[in-house]
Amino acid sequence: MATIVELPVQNFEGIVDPDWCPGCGDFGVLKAVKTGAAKAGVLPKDLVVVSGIGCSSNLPGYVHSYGFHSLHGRAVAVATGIRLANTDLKVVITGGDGDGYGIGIGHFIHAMRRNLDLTYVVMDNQIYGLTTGQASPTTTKEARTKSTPNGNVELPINPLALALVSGATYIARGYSGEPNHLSDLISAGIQHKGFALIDVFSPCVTYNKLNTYAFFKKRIYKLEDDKTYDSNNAKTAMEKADEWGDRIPIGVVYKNLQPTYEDSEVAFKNGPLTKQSVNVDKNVFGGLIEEMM
Amino acid sequence: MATIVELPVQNFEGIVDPDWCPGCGDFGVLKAVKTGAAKAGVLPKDLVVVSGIGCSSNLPGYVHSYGFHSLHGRAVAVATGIRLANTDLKVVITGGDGDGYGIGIGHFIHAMRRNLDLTYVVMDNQIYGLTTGQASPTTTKEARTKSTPNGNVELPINPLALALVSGATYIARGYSGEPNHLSDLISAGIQHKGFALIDVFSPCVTYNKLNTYAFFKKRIYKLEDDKTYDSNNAKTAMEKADEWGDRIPIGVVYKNLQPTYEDSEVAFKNGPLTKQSVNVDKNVFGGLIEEMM
Amino acid sequence: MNEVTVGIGGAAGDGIDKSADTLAKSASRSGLHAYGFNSYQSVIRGGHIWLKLRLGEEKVYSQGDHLNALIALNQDSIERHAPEVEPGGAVLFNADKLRVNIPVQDNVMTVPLPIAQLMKPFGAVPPVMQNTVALGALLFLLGMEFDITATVLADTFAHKGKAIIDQNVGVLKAGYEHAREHFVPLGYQWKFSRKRRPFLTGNEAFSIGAVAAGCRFYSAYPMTPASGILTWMAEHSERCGIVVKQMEDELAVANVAIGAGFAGVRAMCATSGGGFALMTEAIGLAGMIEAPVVFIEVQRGGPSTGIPTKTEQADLNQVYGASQGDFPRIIIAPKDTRDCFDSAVEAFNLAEKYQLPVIIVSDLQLSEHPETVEPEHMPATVPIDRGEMVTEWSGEKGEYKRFAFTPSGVSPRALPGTANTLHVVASDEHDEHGILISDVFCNAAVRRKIAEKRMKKMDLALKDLPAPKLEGPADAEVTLVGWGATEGVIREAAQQLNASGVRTNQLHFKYLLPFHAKEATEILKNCKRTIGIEANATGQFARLLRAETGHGVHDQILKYDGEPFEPGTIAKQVRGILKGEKVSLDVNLAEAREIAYHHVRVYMHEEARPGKITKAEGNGFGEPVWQIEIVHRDSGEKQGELQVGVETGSTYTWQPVH
Amino acid sequence: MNEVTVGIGGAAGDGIDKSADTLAKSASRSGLHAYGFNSYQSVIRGGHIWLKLRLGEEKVYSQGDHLNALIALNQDSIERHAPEVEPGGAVLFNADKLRVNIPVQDNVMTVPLPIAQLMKPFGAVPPVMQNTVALGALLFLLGMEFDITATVLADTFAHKGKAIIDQNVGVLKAGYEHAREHFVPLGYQWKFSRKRRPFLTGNEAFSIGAVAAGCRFYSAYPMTPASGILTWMAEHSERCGIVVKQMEDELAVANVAIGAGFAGVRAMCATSGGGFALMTEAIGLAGMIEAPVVFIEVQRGGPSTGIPTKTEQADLNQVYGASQGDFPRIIIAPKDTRDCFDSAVEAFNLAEKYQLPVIIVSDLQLSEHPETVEPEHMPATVPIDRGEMVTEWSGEKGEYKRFAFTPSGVSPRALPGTANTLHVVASDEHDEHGILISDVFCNAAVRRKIAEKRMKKMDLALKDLPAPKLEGPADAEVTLVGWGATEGVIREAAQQLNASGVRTNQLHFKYLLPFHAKEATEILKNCKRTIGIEANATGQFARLLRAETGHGVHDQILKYDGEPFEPGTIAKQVRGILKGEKVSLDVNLAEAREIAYHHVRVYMHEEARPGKITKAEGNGFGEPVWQIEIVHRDSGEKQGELQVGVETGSTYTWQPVH
Ligand SMILES: Cc1ncc(C[n+]2csc(CCOP(=O)(O)OP(=O)(O)O)c2C)c(N)n1
Ligand SMILES: Cc1ncc(C[n+]2csc(CCOP(=O)(O)OP(=O)(O)O)c2C)c(N)n1
Ligand code: SF4
Ligand code: SF4
Ligand SMILES: [Mg+2]
Ligand SMILES: [Mg+2]
Repeated sequence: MATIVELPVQNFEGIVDPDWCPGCGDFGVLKAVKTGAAKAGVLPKDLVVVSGIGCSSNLPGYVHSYGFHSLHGRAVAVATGIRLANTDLKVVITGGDGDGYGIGIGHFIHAMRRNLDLTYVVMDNQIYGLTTGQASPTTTKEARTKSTPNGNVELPINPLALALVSGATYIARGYSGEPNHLSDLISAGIQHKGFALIDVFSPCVTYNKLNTYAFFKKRIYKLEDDKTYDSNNAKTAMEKADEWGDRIPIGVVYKNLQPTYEDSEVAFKNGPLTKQSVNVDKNVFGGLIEEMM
Repeated sequence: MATIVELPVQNFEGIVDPDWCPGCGDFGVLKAVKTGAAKAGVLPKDLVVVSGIGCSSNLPGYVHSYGFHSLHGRAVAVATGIRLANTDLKVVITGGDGDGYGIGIGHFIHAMRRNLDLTYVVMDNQIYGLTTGQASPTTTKEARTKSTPNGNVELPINPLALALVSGATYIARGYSGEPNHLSDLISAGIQHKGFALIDVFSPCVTYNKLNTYAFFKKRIYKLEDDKTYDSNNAKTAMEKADEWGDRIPIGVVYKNLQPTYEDSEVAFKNGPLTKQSVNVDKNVFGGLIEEMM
Repeated sequence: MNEVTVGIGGAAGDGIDKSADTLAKSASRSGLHAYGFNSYQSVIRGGHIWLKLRLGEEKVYSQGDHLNALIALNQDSIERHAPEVEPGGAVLFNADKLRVNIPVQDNVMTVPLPIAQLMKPFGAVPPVMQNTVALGALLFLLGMEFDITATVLADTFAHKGKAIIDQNVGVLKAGYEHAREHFVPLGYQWKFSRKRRPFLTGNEAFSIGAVAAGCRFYSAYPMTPASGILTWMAEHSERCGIVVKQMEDELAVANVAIGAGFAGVRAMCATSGGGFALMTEAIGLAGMIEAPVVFIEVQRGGPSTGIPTKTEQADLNQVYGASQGDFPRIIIAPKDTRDCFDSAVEAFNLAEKYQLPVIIVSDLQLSEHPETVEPEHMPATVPIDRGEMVTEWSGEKGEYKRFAFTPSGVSPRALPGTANTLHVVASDEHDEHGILISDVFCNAAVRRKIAEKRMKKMDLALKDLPAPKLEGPADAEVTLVGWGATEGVIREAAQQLNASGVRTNQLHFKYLLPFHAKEATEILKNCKRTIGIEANATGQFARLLRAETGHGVHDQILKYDGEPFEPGTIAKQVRGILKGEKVSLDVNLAEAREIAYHHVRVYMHEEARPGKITKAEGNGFGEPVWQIEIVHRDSGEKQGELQVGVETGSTYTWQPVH
Repeated sequence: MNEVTVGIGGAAGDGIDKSADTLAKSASRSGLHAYGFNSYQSVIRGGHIWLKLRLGEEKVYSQGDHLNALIALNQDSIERHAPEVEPGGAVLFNADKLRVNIPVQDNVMTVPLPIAQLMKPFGAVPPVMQNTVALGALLFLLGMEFDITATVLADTFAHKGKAIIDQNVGVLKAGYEHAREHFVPLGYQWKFSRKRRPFLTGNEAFSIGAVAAGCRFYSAYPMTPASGILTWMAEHSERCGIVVKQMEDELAVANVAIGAGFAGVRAMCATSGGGFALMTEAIGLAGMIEAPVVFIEVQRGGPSTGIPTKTEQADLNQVYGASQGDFPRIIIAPKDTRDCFDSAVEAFNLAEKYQLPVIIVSDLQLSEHPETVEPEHMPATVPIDRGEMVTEWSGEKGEYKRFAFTPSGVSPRALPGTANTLHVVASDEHDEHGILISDVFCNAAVRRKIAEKRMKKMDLALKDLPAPKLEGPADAEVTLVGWGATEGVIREAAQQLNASGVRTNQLHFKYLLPFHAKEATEILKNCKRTIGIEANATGQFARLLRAETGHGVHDQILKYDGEPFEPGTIAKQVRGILKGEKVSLDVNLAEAREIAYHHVRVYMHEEARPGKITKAEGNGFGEPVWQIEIVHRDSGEKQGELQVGVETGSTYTWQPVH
């Protein structure tokens, strides 16, 4: 592995100020993404931040790097295309719980089983923020939201457990109230070879009055504090993924090196696709025509 | 629970002969679906079989009942609508692995967390049959298919594990080579209150030369044969879900009674929606207008 | 006509819509008509919200062209809107924080409100209550009755208890009294009819129409500007006995509604452009299996995610081209809020009568702006036609055929649960019984006949729908052609034109598919000069019109900047066209200022604003440029200069002063 | 012209396509031109496959109207196709199992093949090898050279080793020798040019065109009739250095391709109607962020899942209306196989030059039928234009603006990974830099200018594309108007009409958006009588034409039963239209027989077939009916009678004999 040269986080400072509500959890995540990229030593020109649509998905607009603010639910697919086209780029996906676990859950699960080298940071506020407060797939059962005025009747999704059974090779949870811890998780996720999921508690101060800073502050603890915790064990990872109530873990839940998609793609043998000539080899082409005669 | 009056399976005999290849696993599933419905005592007029698109999804056309042969990947959504509209109906979804775990995986996962009273039978042949043999989400790693001539590089999906972490309350696996056993699983799934998944090994004799009858015959064993197996335990269920290799379990992997979606839907307090008048109560309506003045 | 237009400007989260609602309801309870339009941004807090509320003794059809009173809640609002207030009007603002730093027109009263001092007696009240103070002052200035507004507040806060009500009414009173002590009323003399009318948005009218029509199933995925239907439906689901289901995406939304429609309930769903794109495949399914479902597509500024809180009529091509293949479907574009109610009822009837998907096309302006509607136009009892239904079937009639080939193309429909009518519906092509002809039974002759059977229903449906009619003088010099939600604003423009001596009539289309080609051709043939008016960039409806009739429109007024049409602007453009003025796409002075504002907001602190603006030669830019001074907000001192291309609108250079 | 048409009929799984391929390649290696069309069903085994292969010394443009030789692999094929064989032709069949139970035309030779006996010397061979026997016999009858076919087989089975090759050649020889011993050749005298030409489908031509154009990324989800591209691409991915990725659905397919296009590779994806419906939202995204991507939509019979293995041209509305809002995009409908190659190359160039999505519209017939193409028409070196690219940027040039407002509307494109050109692209509306104007920075003026910037590219693109041209006599009595893949069959129909004295010319459209409205209007204005020919039910292209030019077509020939056009049928219909014959939608006798076949297949054992058919009064059915006797397959003994409505096609009653 190449040595990492940390960069000043200022290199990633965007021009535009976020349009989030004062106090929104996403501010902490933004800071952690920039710091995480800096810590991982990625050059701004080699970083592409990809998002869907939602409050959280506005994030790429606030980072000084390349960015692609795509469609609601499609960030993972777009990111896959970028990564496959140019494997010299580091691709970080940022988005919301609705975007990623609701409308986008198909791409999410299928991307994990591909183990492509992508880093996915989900700002999980357990609500649809931008559309002003409807239930999301991680909204707590019985919570009253704009779309569930009589209480939500659906079991929330467990993103960590889903990731565990779907083949993600780096699975972590962060909290936007702990941006340093979070930036370490993101930096490690970027450096991890394979699909990294970082689910982040990022409170929506406007529409989620249940899962607030106070709620998390009381409950979260860091897995790193338990020196005996082995993040390479899928079984205990599943227990941690299921832990929800008075105590909720943050940190690296699971990590495991597996061959990546890139490792087995024959078309990469000559380097990133974007670096290859658009002109076809005449002999190869002649063979294609010959085959049909 | 009402007593069940078993019906003759002939009641469910369709007019049209299946167009499947001779030897296709789906024949056994068809038989088991009809027998399962008969065993569960559902009247043909109260049964709706819903499918997507694929070889397997042609199944509703071969059952004498109501049926809805919908779009590729959308069977679960369509079935949800039918069930919500008329809770007097029993709705059985039948389809393929591509249909359900590929393009349809989002609906699949979200339906499970709703725990709606639906029975989902997936004819898992680990291939795209109807489109003549491309890789499916359950295709074995390294398998050569039409779309992966150099070998499949993606980790197959584990439907049982996904179901376990997503809230399905009845999770079973069957084998089309064991149609009696399978029909019991389906019958129990239909009788189960809540979302029932029955993943069925249903060999594609034309395009899957790996997961053949011989392959399964050698490996499968019935969970029912182990009297100590407790299907109400999520942990051991996950172990069984993960078991793949020389021995592969079939039978009820997990079962657990939880409130269904129907239990908490206030609109059902006057019975199925289809049985309610289309005329609005004048007082209620007057109140709606008054609110806006 | 006796009317007034009030503007309220501020940031998201300032509670502007609530204040406007209180004022509108007060007016409505007095018997005035009201029309509101909220120009807001896709941001939860902050940004710029600009809400206009027009009140009149007679029905008002748009937000109009005027501004008579402004309540400014931030400095931006003063800067941008105070100069628009017309003589005889007033500018109300929080004097504790804001100042009038820009010249206003003659005879415009500035009304600084000492908010803190006025609110002091009420202890710690939330800052949004500054609005209530201003509203109180405004009531006095407009000559509205205090007590009516007090009862509106009492109803609004009924669930919060007496203390809150008293606080609100008290604060309102403080504003009212302050105005009475320090200012003279603006001189409005109202004849209050006292007829109470509901004040509602198009989305609410769709919802209530659906309830009246017996809708029992509503599925949705949140998307501006369609979310209002979900909100209303969810809130009222229990009372109305409707299953309201938020699904995981629009694919699910459409398919779940189709399942419900197939099973026999009246089912509806709604979304906006991007969500509708995801529904298109399902719409073809509904067409193929002949399931009745109502889809609402509320257009917003596109393409793609676009400008989610801005209006546009640019999804017509998408709606028309939804899903592959030829299949029957009906497309309706309601004209106004009342018509949303009617269209919902109609859509359910057409969907069941012809067993097909009906698509209602709305837009942000229609769906989100509130207006008063005559209560008798939204009755509880509406005509309900469920079409040909089979509830019983016996063997004597032969075998039941779900898709029986009939002369009309309509096949009597039996629902699952019915005895002796078992059948399978399929997205694959099928015969009369529903047996597939896509596989071994493939059959070109059967295919031809079932395709014709399905399409036949369109001919019948067309006969059911009223043909378009020319409104206004038959011998008009110019005909304004529009579709959907612009009916009201075009009507007002036509009125202005007729009043100013330009004989104008109006041809407006609500039913887009099937289309009254014959009748429309007949009308268009006799029009002297047609001008198409649409809120999109390519004239999508004019294209449809020419496709159906061979007649295009002679000229077009197209708007695609996200803001709604105003009647005066339309009238002015029509006059220009009639005078033969060429439409220029150059950046005009007002737009140059807007572009400069954009620069200021993105790159500079809040204390700057555009100052002097002059046009100059390009000098190397390949086009002439606007030279725009950027000055200090208060002092007017120059901070730098911006050069903006007159043709392209490109921001070429920014030269700070130092 | 010296030509022959061979038909092969049997069930899926019979290996019919392989035999046809062998024959076609043999012909092609001899220097003949070939055109094949396979009419198959959506079923993996069984069903009815009907493959026609037309061979000629000159280029053949369609499967034609003739049948000179039939290889029947099941009884159905004899019954349905033996009567079509023209005098001088032959019917070959497996005499062990089948019999000619239906009269054939005069001077048609029946060639029973004792398959078992002929194959005996080769031991246990798979049953599909009966085809090879028949092929051997046919080679002799057609006067083709045995050795050439032997080399084709050798190449085909090269990977299976010598034993298999020898077995195949031996079996072929046995058939050949059997025919030589027992039959006389049909008398074809070929001039073999010996020019070798590739024999390939439209899907293969798209693929090879993409390879030549430097495509490096292909994503797909399997869907008939587009899957052929995936198959070819996957097979050749390693050799061509292309990432070929099957995704989880079409939403992913489109978005992954957009990601790749944005990142800088030439990216393509393909699907059919239903899959395309799922891609539409993404196409708007590509338009908005100005990413170059090539989409191929291969139409099949719709609506919905429809008739997946049948051809149609009914997705034009969908493609045209793909995604909400107005945005630039190009739509190309290639005319034939060679044009698929050209269109792929062109599409990549246009996509990058104008930075937009390019949609190629094909159909099942074009994409799946194979034909010979001149090898020099598919060169390895093709023009490549990547458009304005920024590979280096220094601060001196000012800040890089990804969406710089330029007079052309095209903004120089920098790829991620480039220094000093950092930017974010967004589906939300944005300014020149890519900064959102959908939220707090919402700005009507900037919005107007960027919307215009994007749309401007269309004007420029139009100038790049060749205008439509009238082919044939300028003073023609009738002009045949078509689009896309029907060019060849319409060309042949025009040739037939001209030959028979009806002066006919042809106006065919390849570029659908942007559209050469001016040029088309100019041409149409001067046409005496236009007849639109399309494979859909509503005349979608005629509608587009009228929308663009105001000129509709005078008459239409529409086909929507899933089978492809044939030149003779078109010519006959044109003559009918010119004679003023009214088009009837009634079920004709041949169709009544087809409908009866459907009944037999669904409800009766295989040993029945339709017999005598007579037209009768309705007697209570509300329409006249066809009375169709169902008889025993061999004996002709009556089994019962069927009544089918002449107008609706409804199957009213089935009366079994006993
Ligand atoms: C296809 C489509 N459907 C719906 C929307 C509307 N929409 C925008 S953001 C959003 C939800 C955002 O929720 P989440 O991803 O959790 O982000 P948050 O705002 O909470 O950060 C929705 C439904 C859309 N843009 N596109
Ligand atoms: C939107 C859409 N995409 C693609 C297809 C083509 N298609 C039909 S069946 C099928 C796959 C079927 O696989 P599976 O569900 O596993 O069923 P099987 O045939 O194996 O039983 C596909 C991709 C389609 N009908 N619709
Ligand atoms: S609405 Fe919620 S998620 Fe959105 S910006 Fe505000 S606090 Fe953040
Ligand atoms: S292709 Fe496979 S899945 Fe399809 S019918 Fe044949 S054996 Fe069954
Ligand atoms: Mg969220
Ligand atoms: Mg399968």
